[in-house]
Amino acid sequence: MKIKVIVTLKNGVLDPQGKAIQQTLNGMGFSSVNEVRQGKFFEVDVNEKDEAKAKIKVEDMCKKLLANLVIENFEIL
Amino acid sequence: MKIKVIVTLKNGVLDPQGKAIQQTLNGMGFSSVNEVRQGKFFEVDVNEKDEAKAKIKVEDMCKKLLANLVIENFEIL
Amino acid sequence: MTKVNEQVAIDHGLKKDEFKKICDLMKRTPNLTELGIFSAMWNEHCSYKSSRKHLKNLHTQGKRVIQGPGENAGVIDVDDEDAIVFKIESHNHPSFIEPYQGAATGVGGIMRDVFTMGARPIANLNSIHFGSTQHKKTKNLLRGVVKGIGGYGNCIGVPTIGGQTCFDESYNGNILVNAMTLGLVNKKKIFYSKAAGIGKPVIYVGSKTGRDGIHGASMASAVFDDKIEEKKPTVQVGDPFTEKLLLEACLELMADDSIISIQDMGAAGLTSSSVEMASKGKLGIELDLTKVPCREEKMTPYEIMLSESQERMLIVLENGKEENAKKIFDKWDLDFAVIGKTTTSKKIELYFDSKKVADIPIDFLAEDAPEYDRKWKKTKLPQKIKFKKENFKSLKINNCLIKLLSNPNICEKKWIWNQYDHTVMGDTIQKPGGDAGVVRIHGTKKAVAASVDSSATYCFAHPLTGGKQVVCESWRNLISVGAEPIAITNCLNFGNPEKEKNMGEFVECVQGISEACKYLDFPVVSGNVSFYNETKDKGIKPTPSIGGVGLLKNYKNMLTMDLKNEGNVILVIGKTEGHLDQSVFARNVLNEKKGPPPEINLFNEKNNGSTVMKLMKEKLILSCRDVSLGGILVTVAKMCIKGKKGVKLNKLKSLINKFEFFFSEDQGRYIIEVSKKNFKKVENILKENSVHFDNLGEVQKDNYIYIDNGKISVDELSKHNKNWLMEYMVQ
Amino acid sequence: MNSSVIIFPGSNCDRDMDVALKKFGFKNEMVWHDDEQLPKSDLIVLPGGFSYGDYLRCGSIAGKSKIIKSVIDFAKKGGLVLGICNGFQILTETGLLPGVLQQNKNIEFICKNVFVKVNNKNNKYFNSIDKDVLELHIAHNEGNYFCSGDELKMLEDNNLIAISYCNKKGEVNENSNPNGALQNIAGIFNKEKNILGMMPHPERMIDKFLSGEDGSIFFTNLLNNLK
Ligand SMILES: Nc1ncnc2c1ncn2[C@@H]1O[C@H](COP(=O)(O)OP(=O)(O)O)[C@@H](O)[C@H]1O
Ligand SMILES: [Mg+2]
Repeated sequence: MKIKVIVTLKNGVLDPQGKAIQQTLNGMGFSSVNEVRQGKFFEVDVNEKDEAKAKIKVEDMCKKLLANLVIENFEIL
Repeated sequence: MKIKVIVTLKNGVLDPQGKAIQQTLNGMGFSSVNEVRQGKFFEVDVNEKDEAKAKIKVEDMCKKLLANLVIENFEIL
Repeated sequence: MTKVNEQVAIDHGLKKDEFKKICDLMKRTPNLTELGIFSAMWNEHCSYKSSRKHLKNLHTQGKRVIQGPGENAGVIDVDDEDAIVFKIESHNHPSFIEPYQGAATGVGGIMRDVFTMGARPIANLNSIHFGSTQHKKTKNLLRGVVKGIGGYGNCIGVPTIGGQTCFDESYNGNILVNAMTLGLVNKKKIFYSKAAGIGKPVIYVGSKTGRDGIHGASMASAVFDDKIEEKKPTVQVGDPFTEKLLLEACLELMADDSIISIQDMGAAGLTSSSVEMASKGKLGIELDLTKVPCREEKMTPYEIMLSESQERMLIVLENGKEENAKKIFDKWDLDFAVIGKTTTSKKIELYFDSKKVADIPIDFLAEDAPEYDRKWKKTKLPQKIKFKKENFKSLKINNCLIKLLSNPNICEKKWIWNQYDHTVMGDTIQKPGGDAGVVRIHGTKKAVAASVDSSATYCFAHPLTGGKQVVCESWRNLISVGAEPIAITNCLNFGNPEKEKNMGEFVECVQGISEACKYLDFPVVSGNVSFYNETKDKGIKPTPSIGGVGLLKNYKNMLTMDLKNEGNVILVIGKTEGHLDQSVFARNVLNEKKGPPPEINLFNEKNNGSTVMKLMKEKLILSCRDVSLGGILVTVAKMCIKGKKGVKLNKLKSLINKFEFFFSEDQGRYIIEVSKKNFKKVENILKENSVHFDNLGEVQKDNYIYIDNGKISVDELSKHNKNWLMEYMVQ
Repeated sequence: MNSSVIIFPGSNCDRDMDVALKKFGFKNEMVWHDDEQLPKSDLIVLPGGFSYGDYLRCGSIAGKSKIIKSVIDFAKKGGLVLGICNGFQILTETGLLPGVLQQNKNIEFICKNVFVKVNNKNNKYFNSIDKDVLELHIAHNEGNYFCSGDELKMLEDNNLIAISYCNKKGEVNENSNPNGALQNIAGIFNKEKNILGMMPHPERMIDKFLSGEDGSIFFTNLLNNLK
């Protein structure tokens, strides 16, 4: 079973990459872009048939490895 | 209006990060993890009220900058 | 499986006659896997079919040459137990499609070539060529390529100590990315690719095999079933982390004598590595492809043989050493599989699911590969341009100098090398920005210098002269940092060899390279040819890149270009004839793009260089730089900028006008700084050796260059020189 | 004095650190990440490089390695732990030091000399260094230090910002900040000041033919303070 996770920077945490992308987009003529925030996406394939159980496992992985809770939030899709 | 995008590596394209993460998770005791693929997530804030229009713009941005179509696919959420 | 016929062969990039020759040799029609193998081995990249005839004329001998062309990399003797392994290689086409990954895998590939021979990489360099700075793709390509080169080299932990960056519209549709690596090896522990012994295990190590980079042309669409999209050839993605592990694991295994032969899987992956090992050892090889570690499901023998997945090696081991070897690769978390053995058959025999899927005599793939004597056209030496007085009338020296210092091809490339880790390994004693990078041989008094050079403008105007010139420039750059030039590697980037003009450029450049190498005793020990650098019929300018390597017996005698002390005298070594044709000044200030490149006089070149080396041995030179693009004044300005000093220039005694004197690009020249005290001694040595020199002026404490009755601020010049690229990239 | 340098897969300044430590008189041992026990040491060094390819987040995977538990124990007992560059990233990922090292503000790798101001000399690392400004070398892609407001306050209140990027004169300002780090932070201590994480590489500045010699000052002083 494949579980999808999105990890994003917390509000207030600077996102240099997002900022650079926004500027590049503006420079390319996409002047209506106000802000870009970049995050990570994971697809975790777990050996588990029960979706709820799989998600609990992945949540644990997020807390222990996939996200750095000092600066990041995660969301399981 | 904020539009969310996920960019993933095409099937068959090597994902060294994903592989390293999977091995680490296995090593940490998450033995049921078969595979991890890592991608990118973007939240693009566009000055545009109409969702459909905003999405068309973001699609264009994906093609021109956010995704490298040689190795990546993108999906607008 | 698809039935092979002439059309399928053509789709694989083979010519009709070539397909016929294959069928004749085999006395049957090959199956698809076999055809794939032929197409890979017989293509230009592996067979050198258009270039082989001419490469034979290169000068490859020398007293320090341990291994010349023909191995994974060349090897030279640098005294004691030490040898340097080095090579340059192109990754042009992939970098244009995907600059980051293309450049990164280029760096990965060349490093593998070097550590395959048992050497630990100690320095990287790169030569990169982009289209016009006005072209819309240039900036992104440059950014991506630099990130890719840095991304790979930085991660492995090998310093990038130098390189070269050019912009010219002929690369608009076809950038060049040439990567060079130097490695250090103990002379007695060099590993080669020649297999030996019968029944020896053939080992696959490194990353798993995926469907990366399987040649577009060779993907006959009929091979695919319903999942065509999924199987489309993909760009190779580099994994520097795995390469670092592979490097450490290979060096660990090389510590004893388990390895008989080793070969990295580069272009044409498993095919070329296995065939080359067998061919060199005059043996056969048998592989069971079911055993190859695969990353993707249902890979066919065809795909396994043609995959260009990165970070893989093929090894022939001594019997009984498998277990110990496996332990090492396990420790480093790498795949390890015994996939076959050497045989007496002199054939490559492949099995898959217990069925034989290919059976080809090795000779058919290697020795019997086609060799062409392609038609070529000589380039006539262009007429010299007569520059008239009026041309110079309205020009001001100051403005010209500023214009040249901020020219994209002359300006400082700090924006690039700041992104490369150039100090890791703790032995970089000359960083990028000088004439050559210099790294110490760890733990010794010695150091090696390396530089990469090309001059496509000269080569385009007259390939024979251009070929000689690049070699000479490389030789000068090494001497300028105090090294004794030893040998070169060359990456020959050219257009379509099937066109007589392009083939002619190739033939004559090679001839020029060869003549200069022979005369200067500066042999070629390795290299690579990249043809078909053209888009929509428009080819690049002929661009041989020369990677030169030199030795400093005592690194404390290294020279740098920054001016040292006020009151010292500055000399130009070599005669200034005032040749402006093809100079940056002529092309960009006078807007004159015709004429012959500066002439190469090999006698003077050698005499001037050797004499400069003599002066160095006597410790008479305080700073040094060769005169290249932009001529004398640009060179002096750069020395001022680096040293934060000024110079008072003497009144010209020359017969030519000042623009010709200051901006011409005559060859074989150096600028040196000597103390007043030693001036007489220096003068005597130069005279004894019949070396022409001019006394240019004197180093000033204040930051100005005084010319005639005016002066230019060095800070101002520095700003123009340093800012151009930074500003271009942030715009 | 005994030191240990930990090697992770992808470490690449391990040898450089070994060379530097030995040059200034440490007896150094290299320790493999998969080992569980540390040799007897007065100093543990987590070297620079790209442990695990910098995948996921720099230092995150190394933070889960076998040896790291022993390093944490060693540190908690007051042992000296020095993390350089990737080592600093690992220290933040394990929680031994607060905050995180994000990508450089200009999203480019930076390799160059910088100046840093030594803010606190009341510790084993900088005690009795007479200079207030050192010239050191950086080479990183993720050196942009960030932490929460509370953490920053804690660092400031306890004078735990070990070194800050500055100019030649010692002025800490925007222009002397190479990577966007919060308050120009180049290195920090834990509360007890036995753990130091810093981005600059003193091991690359240990003789006059290299980028400079201020690294020599750092190591000589460190050894003296441990004696
Ligand atoms: N792509 C690059 N990578 C690393 N260093 C570079 C690169 N391009 C230029 N440089 C540095 O800039 C120096 C100056 O370049 P150039 O003016 O062409 O020197 P030269 O004329 O002596 O060959 C090079 O020797 C090299 O150290
Ligand atoms: Mg030069």
